[in-house]
Amino acid sequence: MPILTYRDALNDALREEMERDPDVFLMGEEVAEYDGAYKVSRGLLEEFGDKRIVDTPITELGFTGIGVGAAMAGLRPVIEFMTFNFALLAIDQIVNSAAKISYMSGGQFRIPIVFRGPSGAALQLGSQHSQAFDSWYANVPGLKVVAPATPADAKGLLKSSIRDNNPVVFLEGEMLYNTKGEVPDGDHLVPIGRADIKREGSDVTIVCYAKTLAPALKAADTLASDSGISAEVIDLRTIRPLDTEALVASVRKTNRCVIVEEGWPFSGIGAQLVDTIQREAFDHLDAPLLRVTGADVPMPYNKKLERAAKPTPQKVIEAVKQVTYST
Amino acid sequence: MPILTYRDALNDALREEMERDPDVFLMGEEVAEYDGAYKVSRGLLEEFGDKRIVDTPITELGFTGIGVGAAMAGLRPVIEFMTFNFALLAIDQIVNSAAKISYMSGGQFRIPIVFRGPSGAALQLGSQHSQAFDSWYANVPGLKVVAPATPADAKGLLKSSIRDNNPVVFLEGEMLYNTKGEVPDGDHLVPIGRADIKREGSDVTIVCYAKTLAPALKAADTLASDSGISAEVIDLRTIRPLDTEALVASVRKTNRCVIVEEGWPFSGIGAQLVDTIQREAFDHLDAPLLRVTGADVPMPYNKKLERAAKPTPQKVIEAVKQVTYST
Amino acid sequence: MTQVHVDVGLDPARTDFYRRLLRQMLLIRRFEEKAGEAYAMGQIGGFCHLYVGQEAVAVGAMAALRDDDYITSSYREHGHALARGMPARVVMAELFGKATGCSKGKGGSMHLFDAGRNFFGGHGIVGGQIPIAAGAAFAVKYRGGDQVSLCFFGEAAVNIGSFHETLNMASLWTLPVIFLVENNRYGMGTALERASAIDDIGVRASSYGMTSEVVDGMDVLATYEATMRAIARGRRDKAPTLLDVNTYRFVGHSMSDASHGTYRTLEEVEENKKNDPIGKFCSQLLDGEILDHEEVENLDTEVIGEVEDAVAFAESSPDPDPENLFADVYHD
Amino acid sequence: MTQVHVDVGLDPARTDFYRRLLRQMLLIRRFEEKAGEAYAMGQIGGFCHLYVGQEAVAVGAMAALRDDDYITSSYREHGHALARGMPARVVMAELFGKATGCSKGKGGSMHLFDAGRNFFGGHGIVGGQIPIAAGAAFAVKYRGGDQVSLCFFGEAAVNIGSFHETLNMASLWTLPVIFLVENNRYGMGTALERASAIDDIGVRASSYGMTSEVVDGMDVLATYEATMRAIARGRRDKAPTLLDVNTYRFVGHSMSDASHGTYRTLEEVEENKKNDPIGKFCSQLLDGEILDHEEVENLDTEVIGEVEDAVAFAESSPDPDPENLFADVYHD
Ligand SMILES: Cc1ncc(C[n+]2csc(CCOP(=O)(O)OP(=O)(O)O)c2C)c(N)n1
Ligand SMILES: Cc1ncc(C[n+]2csc(CCOP(=O)(O)OP(=O)(O)O)c2C)c(N)n1
Ligand SMILES: [Mg+2]
Ligand SMILES: [Mg+2]
Repeated sequence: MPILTYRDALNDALREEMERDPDVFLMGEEVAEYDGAYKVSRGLLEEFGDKRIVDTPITELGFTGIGVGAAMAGLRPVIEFMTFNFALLAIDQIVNSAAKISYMSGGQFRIPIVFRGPSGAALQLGSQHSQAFDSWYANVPGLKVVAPATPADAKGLLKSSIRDNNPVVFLEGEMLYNTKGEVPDGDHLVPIGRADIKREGSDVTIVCYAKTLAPALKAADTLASDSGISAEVIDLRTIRPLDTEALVASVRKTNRCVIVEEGWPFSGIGAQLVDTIQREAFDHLDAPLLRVTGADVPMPYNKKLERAAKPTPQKVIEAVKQVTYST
Repeated sequence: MPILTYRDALNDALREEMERDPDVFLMGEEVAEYDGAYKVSRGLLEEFGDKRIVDTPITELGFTGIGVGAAMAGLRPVIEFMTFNFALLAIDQIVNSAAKISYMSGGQFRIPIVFRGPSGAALQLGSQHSQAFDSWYANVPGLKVVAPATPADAKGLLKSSIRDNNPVVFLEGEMLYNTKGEVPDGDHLVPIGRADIKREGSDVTIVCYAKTLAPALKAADTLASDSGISAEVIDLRTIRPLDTEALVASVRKTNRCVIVEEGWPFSGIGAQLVDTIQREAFDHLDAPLLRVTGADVPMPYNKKLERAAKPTPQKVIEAVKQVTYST
Repeated sequence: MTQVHVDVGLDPARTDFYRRLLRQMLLIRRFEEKAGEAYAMGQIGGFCHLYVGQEAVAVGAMAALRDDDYITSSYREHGHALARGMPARVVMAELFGKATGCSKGKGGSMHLFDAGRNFFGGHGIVGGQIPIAAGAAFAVKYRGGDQVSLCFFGEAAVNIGSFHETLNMASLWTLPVIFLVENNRYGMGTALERASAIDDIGVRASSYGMTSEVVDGMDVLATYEATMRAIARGRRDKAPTLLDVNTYRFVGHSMSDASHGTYRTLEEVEENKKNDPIGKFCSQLLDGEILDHEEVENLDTEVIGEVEDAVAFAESSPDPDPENLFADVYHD
Repeated sequence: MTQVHVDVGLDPARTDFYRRLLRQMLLIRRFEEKAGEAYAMGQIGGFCHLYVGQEAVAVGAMAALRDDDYITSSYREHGHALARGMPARVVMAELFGKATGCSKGKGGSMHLFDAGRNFFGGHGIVGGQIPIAAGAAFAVKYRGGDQVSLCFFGEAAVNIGSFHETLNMASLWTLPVIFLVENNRYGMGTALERASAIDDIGVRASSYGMTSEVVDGMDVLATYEATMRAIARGRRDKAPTLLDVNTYRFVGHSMSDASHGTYRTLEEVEENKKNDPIGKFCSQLLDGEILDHEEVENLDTEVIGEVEDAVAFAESSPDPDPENLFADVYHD
């Protein structure tokens, strides 16, 4: 299998879906002539022309609404947010138009649109550029929320998202773009709504997604070698709809669970996982469910403070030790 | 004690704080000449003039930012959203400016601003006008989130919010404005951050706030009379910061808990309460924590569908019976 | 902006067309009157924004469109839906929240949709429909079609960000969209001049290098003609147009707002009612001997019957099945 | 909009003033050069948007302000901070993320703040600072003061909703705010004309009945004079002004963007560098015999020293105490 970066896997997914379906187009700031702020759309302007790779003014609310209208008229827009921080300006159109028009119209319209771009923190970008609103999107019926951690999942899920007949919020990561991994050849599709066990284990379940897969796997390795604790690492891949079955099956087996996410704690994704798991596997739990989250502060700029605010393998290890009562 | 409507209690709070502090002003759509879309600001224009009661164009993003700037310059704005549905257009300023400027500036600026207005569903207003984003605001460090259920709490908490030196998201309810209750005379203040036991009980804790206090109390009455189940009803009053102590104390006593909220389930307020409670009172729980939430759909217009989508006493009763294993 | 005065002398050869316009205006008027009654009786809930007084705008503009053009509107869209040819039955049933409504009772008064007629709704957030309309126009251009996209919104919406962002892109990208401002001079209780730094909305268009026109929205034929000109620009040049269509609502902002008292006087409302678009057009048709009194009476009787039938239909229609609460959130 | 040509013959009596302007421009230039180096060495992280080429805008505009006026800016605000008189030390220390930085190392390059100097930041969301600036002006008027509020933003921000919403309100309410567009012709890689339907930004102001002026932003005195005129309007009439200040950035959008190649040519950049605001002002001062070569050299040596001191200060300053992670989120 070829080794690709996460960035190139996304680029391939876009290219393949645009070749496959003339109704697919990409719109956003700097996606065309600049090849994308993070180069995810590199080469696409050249290949598909400016009808299908569309640079916009800085108007998140406006171009998101244009995407929704185009989708109602039968196209399949892919809207790139330079980062999801800026999508806050567009969230009214995402929530009130994209997510609701199907329901409000009694099902007459479908809105096949993908909102994609990097979410969460990169390195030292400060408070306004380092936010993960994943739980906000996941809160909204009518949206699907996808957040791949690996190049293979990035490609397979983006292709599925573009083919999906619903609005999909597709969360990438600036820190993931350069990461590499094997990506199956051909028309590689990963279904929306299925979690993936990225490492099998028996003593504790570590749930993660996107950027937190790396610290989770690292923690699992260290736990195995240093403490003989066997951690199962589940990568959600899709946040909404949640793969409850996979989660519950793992926790029923391990009886313990730690959830790792990048966002703020209050009513984050992990809070929902705790709710779901304690409800579905109450009698199987040998310890409270613990969460490792971003610190409950706006992201500081200073490198050390920033590191202290992010989930790290060390924090995961500590949480696992706590739930396995091995501290 | 005088009996006031929730609306008049808010009106009194505004009037008293504006009399007390010339830096307090009210800004929003139709707050002045029209006396407020829901008449919360009735009479204030006449009393304070159009310098302090300011009608705005329909520009949620703009006037929210103007409020933030005015707060940085030392004023104490109260920004009314005609409803919090429209605050989605302003959420960038709420999150990226109001909530973060203190932190980003290393504490140099404080932003004493109140964002207030009705949140959640009223009656048959349809999908775009019936939303509770309470959990989104509560997710954000730098914000406080307050949601009173009674006239007395409405008055006391609005006064505290206006005096608070931080941005406060103050969630009211269109369905609450006409409700009546006793309101203490004089300078009645309710501290931010304290839950209130609205009914004592021993078998189960029902947690609620704002509009869900009514179905919670009704359910508790029915449970007492029909099934001999003694429910303790805790009204959060403040969502952020959460009164963890009060919650945990109650659940340690009752060993069972049902959480009632108006919003959508995924990563809602209740999800966070479940997370907190199972962590802090794991060994005291005799049953999984259950939640009664708004249905996981955009709000339908039809009256019966809408009723089916909202938390009701009946749904609370069923959840309580489940956690008390009395079904 | 340019104010174009066209002398639309009535042409007897177009009698059918005129009759259709009058009939549609009457239908909307009678429909709204009934909707008001049904609201008072609790058969319609929530917010209900009537279109009484503005009929000439929807009817004149819509008459200029082709079946394959696109329409987008606000919460005050009953008139647009009817003028587009949506049956009074399905519109009334939607207001009643019934399963037979155009949106299956899930949308309500503010969210009328009709995919088959390219009627893209019914939007409740001020300005929300503006970029959506441009999106439909984007799709037209993408596919090389020659349809136009007509977007209705109130004059108070010109102050909101989405108006600005969209008009700039529509002009920059030459999208075939018509921004039709229904300038009824009030956004709820706020008069235009209390919300806009300048009250000439056409000047706004010049900020985007966009053509604009002031239109007498109490004159159905003037509205029709102006829309035809805008459509020509759209189909031919893919150029957008802003129409500042002056009109007036004879009723309150919504059912919970009095028609006068707080923000406008009874005199002002009465004065404007003298300019009733239906009365005026009727007079024109009678004076021009295009129609006679009896024909007008008959039309009115006809539409009253149609509205009564719509109410009966709505009343006798079932509520949506509770099972359907969770349907339509997602598509396969 | 009006283009005002004022013949600013140099006045020897104002030598101290001119020297201060030149010194500030040199300081910004040298500061930014060092910041670029420190970034390359990993001492500064994240995004870093240099101000090289635009110095005359910050310096000219800021020179017109009083100490009690308000300033708001974007992420490209190092120059504004320095021109406002914030010590190079605390600015550099903030870029280094140190506890001694103006924002205690929590803000970084994009979020410089100085409450004591009414420097309201340093905002990273395009357009985010625009209503905030109007809010400061609102507070001035509320209190009956005569300060003005000066808001810096790029030409690409004029397309975003908050620009539109704010300018309308500022004009409607006659707020003493100056909207200073630093028109460097590009928003990242997008040329003005690829993002704006019209490239004359002054026309936008007319949409709000607002006075505007085109300003040569490569001329520090022209910028100063234009800002003085805008300030007069603000202090006296509380009227807002839009200044379309033409400038050019000689460097990439941020440290990760090449100065040329993708969206503009080397020739274009070189051509514009001939119009270097510092070189030009130097020549003016030398030609007018206001300063001599040695004095200019001395100024440059002085600011280089100041910048080196700032770097040394930043390097030797401590990181914030990890304990402080949770401080400053809330105030008592
Ligand atoms: C973003 C937003 N803010 C506020 C409202 C509440 N609101 C509904 S209609 C309206 C007035 C709109 O006036 P206009 O655009 O002139 O349309 P008209 O009602 O006159 O047809 C307001 C403020 C809303 N629906 N959306
Ligand atoms: C709302 C928003 N969208 C996108 C971005 C990413 N971004 C940062 S700067 C920039 C270009 C801004 O250009 P301009 O306003 O001309 O200012 P300049 O950088 O030229 O000083 C963009 C697109 C952002 N920060 N905020
Ligand atoms: Mg209006
Ligand atoms: Mg620029």
